[in-house]
Amino acid sequence: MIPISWYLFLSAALFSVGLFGVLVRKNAIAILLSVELMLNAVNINLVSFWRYGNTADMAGQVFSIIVFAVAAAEVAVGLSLVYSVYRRRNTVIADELDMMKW
Amino acid sequence: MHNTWLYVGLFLIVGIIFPVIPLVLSALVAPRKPNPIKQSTYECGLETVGESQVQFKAQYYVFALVFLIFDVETVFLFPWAVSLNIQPYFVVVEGILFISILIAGLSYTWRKGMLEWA
Amino acid sequence: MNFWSDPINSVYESWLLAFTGWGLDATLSQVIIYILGILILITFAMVIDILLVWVERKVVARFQGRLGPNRIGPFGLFQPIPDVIKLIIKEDTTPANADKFVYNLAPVLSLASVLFLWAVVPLAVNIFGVDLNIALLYMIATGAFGTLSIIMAGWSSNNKYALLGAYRQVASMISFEIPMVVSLLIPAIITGTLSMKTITEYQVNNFWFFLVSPLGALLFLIAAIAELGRSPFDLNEGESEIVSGYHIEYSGMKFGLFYAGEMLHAFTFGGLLAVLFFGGWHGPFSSEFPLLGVLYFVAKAMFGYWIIMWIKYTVPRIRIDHMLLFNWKFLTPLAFALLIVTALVHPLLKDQPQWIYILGMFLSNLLLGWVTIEILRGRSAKERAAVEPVAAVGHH
Amino acid sequence: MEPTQIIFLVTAIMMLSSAVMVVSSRHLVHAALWLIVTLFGAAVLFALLEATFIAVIQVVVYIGAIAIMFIFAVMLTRRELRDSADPWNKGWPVALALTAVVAVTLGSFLLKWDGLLKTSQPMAEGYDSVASLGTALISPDAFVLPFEVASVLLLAALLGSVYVAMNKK
Repeated sequence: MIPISWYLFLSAALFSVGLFGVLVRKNAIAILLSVELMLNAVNINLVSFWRYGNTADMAGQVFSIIVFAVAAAEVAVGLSLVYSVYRRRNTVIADELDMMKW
Repeated sequence: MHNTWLYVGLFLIVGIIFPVIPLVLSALVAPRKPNPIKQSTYECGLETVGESQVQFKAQYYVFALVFLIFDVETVFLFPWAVSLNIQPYFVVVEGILFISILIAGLSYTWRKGMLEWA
Repeated sequence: MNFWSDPINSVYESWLLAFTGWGLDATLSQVIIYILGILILITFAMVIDILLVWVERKVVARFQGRLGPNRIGPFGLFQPIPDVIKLIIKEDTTPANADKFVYNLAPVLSLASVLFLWAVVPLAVNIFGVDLNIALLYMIATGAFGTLSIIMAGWSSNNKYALLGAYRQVASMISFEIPMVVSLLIPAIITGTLSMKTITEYQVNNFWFFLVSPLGALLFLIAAIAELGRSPFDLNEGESEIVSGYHIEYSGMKFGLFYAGEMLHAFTFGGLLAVLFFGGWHGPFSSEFPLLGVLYFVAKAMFGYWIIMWIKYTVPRIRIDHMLLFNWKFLTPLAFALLIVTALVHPLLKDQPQWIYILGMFLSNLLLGWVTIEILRGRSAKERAAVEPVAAVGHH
Repeated sequence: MEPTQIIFLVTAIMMLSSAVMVVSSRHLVHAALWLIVTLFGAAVLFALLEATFIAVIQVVVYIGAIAIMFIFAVMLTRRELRDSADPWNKGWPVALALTAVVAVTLGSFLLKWDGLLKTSQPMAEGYDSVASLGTALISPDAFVLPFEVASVLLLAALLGSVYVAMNKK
């Protein structure tokens, strides 16, 4: 039997890797890729708590489906913003997007 | 007794390995004499101009966006469809409300001319 | 257990007995038997696939008033054997700038994504890979790998034509996935399950879903043809413009894998059409003799495959924007309308006698089809009215 | 060690190493392909957790739609496809330190929790996760509001993203 801690530690590690990616990546699309890693870590947590808790209560699974919808919405809007910025400024490097700095 | 997911997992593994067998067989018996002409990009005999990985049309991207949203929508519709038989009739209305909200989005993009091939 | 009434379980139990008799662990011997069973199932699919090469060549020849392969074996039946040998001993060239790993993985994934489907397709009453309670979604999920393999092939070949072909193919595959998924929801609504085995059994005990949802079957067929990238939706190949699409740089056995995958995919969609709408393995005596059921299944799948071929060799190719707009402006709204109508009518009539149910569902489908045709007629009349004066000027 | 534990460990190692490749890979298409490996690993974990519906949805939505979207977006903005320069910005040691702090905090919080070694009860016989999920999603005393709100969210995402992507101004 796998204790719940295995899932939780894996999810924490995945979350940290994703967080690191969000902080260090220059390319805006790569930042969004890292956000996906973090969302997946969250989903693993939700589903494992559902499985190790009361399986008759579907809240964990319903919540993770909502996370899917949120992830899809985030990707759609995020990538469109990246593309929009690319068309105006011809770059997707987050550090070079300095319109809001002054 | 019969473990469903064990079977699916094994099927995925075997299904990936199986197509590799003819490739390995071919690599063993087929001749290999590469030269620059053979390995060049095939463009009907013309010289390749510029980069090969060309930028693609933005219109494909819009269709991908619409697809992404509708794909997630169908995910919600599957549990709804399965439990229609055991639920009271007003549940149907909930699903139809769900569908029509998204159809409204599709018709908005249609009206605004964003589906047209620009 | 009797072999003729339940072949899989009888073989399974006798082998399990034999393996554990040799001192193997029960779980391990179960795994070994599973792998053997999977290999048999995949080999069955591949043998059909190799035969399909002959069928396809023979049928296209007949459509075009030729004889087709007729030299090797009776009716040229052994033609696929030299074909395969030729593919194996052919030199395999790789473009110099290709992304090697992705380039080699793509054809494997392409065929594998089709083979995955065979895990859930029920071949007979008790001959099936596995009875998954989410088989319909599993089917969509395997399609995701097919899409992925195409974009990998187009991108890694480092060729403009390949990339353009991949864009076109992927855009059309993902677009037509929506009406396909919605047409899958109709058997799911009627049976209240996503398991293909249960869906088939429901049809055996009651009625074929073709009767209650002819429009659904039609939507599934159209979406399947588009997913396959076959004519009239074969603009991913477009040999006059982009040579042959995403697999232009592939040669030898790697091309062979793409080709085999495409062939088997078409046949499998024929089979899925049978499973979902035409009763699967259902036929006279199919419940008593499962092996007969396999025969019925293959025959029905072959019929679906033949319809796909018939359309392929009859109608011309359409343009990519026409194809995508056909999906988003016509097929997807129609599919959702059908879903709404089915969801409204099915719960109302499900407790009525069967003939009322069938008649009601059939008539609702017919009504929706009629309304659609009327709307189309009105629109095209309007468009013609807008165009005709110009055409008249051109004539004078 | 039990077979499920071995499967878990193999999947976990595969997921973590491909996640590291996602954040370190120079080539964005490669990063997206590595992300697909991670996502598939998550699907395997969901199957291990017997959340069959979620496992398949993971493949359908993430690999079939989201990953394809990413590859499309990379190709749309392809001037930056090959980052010849460093893919990471200059402040990466700070970020690494920050991430280490977060990871250690998360880990210590987890270690303090007493339910850590909890194991799961076997699933009830004949349990159908799709049907119970459907019942939970649409029955009025459960999650029907999130269900409808999700469609509004998707509608907003559709309109917003198409508008932002195609706005010619």
